[in-house]
Amino acid sequence: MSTRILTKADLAGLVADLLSAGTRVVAPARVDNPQVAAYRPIASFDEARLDGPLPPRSPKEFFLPPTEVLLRWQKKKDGIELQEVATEHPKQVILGARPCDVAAVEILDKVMGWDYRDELWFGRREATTIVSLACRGVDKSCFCTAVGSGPDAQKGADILLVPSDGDAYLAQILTPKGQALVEAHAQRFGEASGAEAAKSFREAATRKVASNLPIEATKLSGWLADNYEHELWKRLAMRCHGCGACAAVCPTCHCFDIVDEPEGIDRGVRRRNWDTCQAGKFTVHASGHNPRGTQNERFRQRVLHKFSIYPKRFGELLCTGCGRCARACPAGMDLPEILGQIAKLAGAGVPTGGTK
Amino acid sequence: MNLYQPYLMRIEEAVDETPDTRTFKLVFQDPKVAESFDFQAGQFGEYSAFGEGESTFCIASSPTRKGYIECSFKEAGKVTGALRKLGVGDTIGFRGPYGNRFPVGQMEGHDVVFIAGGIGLAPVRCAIWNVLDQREKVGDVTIVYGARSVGDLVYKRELEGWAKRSDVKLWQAVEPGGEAPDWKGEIGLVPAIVEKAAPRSADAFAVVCGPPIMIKLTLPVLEKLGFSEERVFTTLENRMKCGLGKCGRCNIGPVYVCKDGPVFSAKELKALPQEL
Amino acid sequence: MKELRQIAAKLLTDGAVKVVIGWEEGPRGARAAFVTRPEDAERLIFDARCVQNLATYLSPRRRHVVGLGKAAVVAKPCDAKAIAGLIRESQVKREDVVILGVRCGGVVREPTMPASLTAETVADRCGICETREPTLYDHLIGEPQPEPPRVTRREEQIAALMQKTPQERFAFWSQQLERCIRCHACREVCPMCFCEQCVADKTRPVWIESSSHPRANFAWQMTRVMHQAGRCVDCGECERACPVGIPLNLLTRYTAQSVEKRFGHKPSDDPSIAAPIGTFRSDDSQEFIR
Amino acid sequence: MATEETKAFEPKIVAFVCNWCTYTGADLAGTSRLQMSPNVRVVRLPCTGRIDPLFLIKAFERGADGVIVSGCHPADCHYTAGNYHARRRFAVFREIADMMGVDNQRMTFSWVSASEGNKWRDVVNETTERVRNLGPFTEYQSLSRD
Repeated sequence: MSTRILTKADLAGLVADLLSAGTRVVAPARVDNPQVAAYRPIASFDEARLDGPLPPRSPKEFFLPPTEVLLRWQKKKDGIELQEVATEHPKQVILGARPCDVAAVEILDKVMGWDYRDELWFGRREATTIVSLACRGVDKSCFCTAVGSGPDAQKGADILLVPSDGDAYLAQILTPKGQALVEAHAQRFGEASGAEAAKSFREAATRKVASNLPIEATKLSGWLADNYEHELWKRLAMRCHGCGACAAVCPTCHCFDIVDEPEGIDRGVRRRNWDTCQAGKFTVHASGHNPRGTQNERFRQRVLHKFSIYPKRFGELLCTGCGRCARACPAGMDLPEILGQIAKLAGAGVPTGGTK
Repeated sequence: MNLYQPYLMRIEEAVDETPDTRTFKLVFQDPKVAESFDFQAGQFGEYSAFGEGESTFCIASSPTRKGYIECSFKEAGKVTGALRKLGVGDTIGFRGPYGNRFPVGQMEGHDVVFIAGGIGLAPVRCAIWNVLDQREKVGDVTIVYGARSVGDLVYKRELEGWAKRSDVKLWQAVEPGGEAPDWKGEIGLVPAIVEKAAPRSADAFAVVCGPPIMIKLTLPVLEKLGFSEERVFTTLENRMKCGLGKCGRCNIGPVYVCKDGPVFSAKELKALPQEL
Repeated sequence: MKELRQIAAKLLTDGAVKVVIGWEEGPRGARAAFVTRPEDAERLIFDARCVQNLATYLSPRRRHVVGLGKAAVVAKPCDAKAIAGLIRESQVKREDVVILGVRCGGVVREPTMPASLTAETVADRCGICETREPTLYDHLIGEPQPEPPRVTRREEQIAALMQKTPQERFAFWSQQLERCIRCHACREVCPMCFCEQCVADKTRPVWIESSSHPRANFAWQMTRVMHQAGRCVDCGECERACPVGIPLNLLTRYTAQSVEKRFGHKPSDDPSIAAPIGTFRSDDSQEFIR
Repeated sequence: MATEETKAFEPKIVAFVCNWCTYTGADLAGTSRLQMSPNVRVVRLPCTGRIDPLFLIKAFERGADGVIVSGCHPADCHYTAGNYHARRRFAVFREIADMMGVDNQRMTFSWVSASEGNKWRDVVNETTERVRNLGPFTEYQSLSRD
């Protein structure tokens, strides 16, 4: 599709237009701690920090909230009455999200849509237009290039903004939804220019990230599937606490729990809550038997799900290389480091030798 | 209606199978759902006790019996504890049917062996009745069922009925020490009884369900008897939440038990990581 | 460092221990190391980036670590307090662990930071810490250390918070706990959270809801801090582990202040000193009881 | 509607009391026909030592505007020392609650013996009036996000 130019002033204007039309705008923004940003709804463009630090949490919560009501029930004289929850959602625009975060949303469409379609997920998906912003690379823990993506990846975005000359962004319009947004606010978008600056931004960012982890993680699934009992797993997670902070901040981790909560003696709600395979109780049977009894096994599950199970089932890695898990880990578990180790081991088994 | 919204069902009958195991006969409140609801032997559902949560059990009645479903469960936790407190006339929630099925159709013209331990008889019972309701379509029917003690045997009335039938060979067993004074069945563990029963294995099908250790020890016996591992089926009881292949909980190796299972052939089971 | 590596290697060579738990250089700064071969003792480091409390790994619920066999653990003074806590509460037997005490001049806030201590970089807890060396150890390693830069950021924040009305404090914590996602990282990293089954995971009955709404989050943090009262060694790990940046140490520190004020108790690495909750004096102050 | 709006706020107060002293004292207050505000619901437990701070949290979660914890006077515990343990526990808990913004005025701790029916009446009436003045604990009750 086409390319336009969007100046910072016009972007501010676009946000104002959207907000006044009642659209929720979610962007990386300041929170009380000045070192930290978070994706959150903003009340004006001033609150957004598009160039700020990487928010510790991905924006997946705007599609799969940490806790959400699935239904409400109430006891009546002649039984139970159920109240459904809405699967339609008000319009929102996610602005300035990183390409790694945005790619995750499209990856998750697969699991949310195969066979049974999760309307709660897709209700939010359909109500959302995603305007991503190419990233200059955050730090040494970034490895998006190793998972077949990149700091300027388009996947999942409706519009991709790339910093260009001065304070303008080159806007690549990628989907009909993106096109509709541009058409509805045509006066904010100008004729495309500054393609050279945008190109060099993209190249510099890609170079920066690519040097962090020069492997092809897409080629690990065979080794992973064949080496379930490998020595590597037996000592891999000694330092892991099993806290699941990695899963909480991960843009692609989507496992959940379903719980009932009474809200009085005759009524209550059923919720789904984020959950994590890193918690011991995740798989424990009612009998007390736990098929994944130790942290090493649980960590192996996390790696396998992302780099073997999901790709085999859905054709793509369940990882976008954002590096949040490594940054969030209080114990120094480091997924890029582990992938590097696996790539080295897999070297012999991977015919194309995508490992160094 | 979103995916997680259950159907409401009325408890028509409640039978205590053992001191901690109960069977419900359930009828859909909405006649339209009752009309259209269909399932296959081996499928499961998510049953809810409102206020406590959902629990996963197979459908224990046969798809040949229309208009209702049955489930049997053992009190083990929060939800099963709450379900056990419910009785005739109470409302529970049901989502399903989910998962794959026993290949009942393929069994036509062949001998079938059903092997179960404890509450594991529930999913097998579904297949048993499915086959017995079309008895003429299959060859010999052998049932081997064991429990820890006489008191732990479930579906006692049906066991009596099967014992009386001339077209069913029933082997009942309890573990040593679990027998009552008037116990006429076998004493021993299920794998040993299967070996003793030694059903004809040529082209025969077997359906096995019970505690993980029982399944683990029974499969080699069947192999020894000459059963093809492609014709031996079991049903896995992983912890599940959604039943829809989303929540990730039942994932082992490359499979989502709730979608690719719960029924697996012995051959498929061998290929899975030993995370059972 | 040389001394530490030599002792670790010797312990492993002699078979006195099967694993030495210390720190190593990781991709994002110092992190826990599990050294099982004498030649790997070279990996061990100790400097101001060794933030993590390694006592957590001695907790019996860490089955995969326990499975390695008898452990030696490198312990800063605050880590030694946690080990003492585990011994005091019968989770670890003194003779089952070899403690390699290290003299400590404070650590930085995050293991990713450079190892230089300034008022800006020093961890809040070290800014008030008065313990330069542990008293609970089998080997004491390192040169005497200078006092870390004195900072009282946390104490000032607490004092400011306590100046406010309860309603304002409630609003403050509501806002903070709005972010909580109930991953329980605060619990999992805590050396003193060793329960086989946490009350937050109980289902019959559900005392603390597992959903991450503020109602449940309040119940969780109030309970967690209550269970830590008089037991918390102020290692700061709960706050550091929190992936959403909730200032949990304001709660644990305030509780420690209250416990000290009321019962004269400070966390110590002497396992024979009883924790204040779980014991009592018949003349305890009861000004709040009618 | 008009009548609802003018209806005065009646606080809901949950009292957790020990079986041996305060419960008997409350019983005495009742059998002595002492006038007390009807806002207090009594939950009887074996001993104040059995009263987990979670009970108080749960009470607030489920709509209580105030709570009372009451048991035997020092040296009078049926189990020798349960009340001493409780004293330490609640000394700390009320400060944690205070730090988190749960106004300590919503919590009453008292020793009421089996013979102190009058004291129980006073504890009940004073607590009710104090909580009435504070108003409903809407902050806590509205914590649930949706």
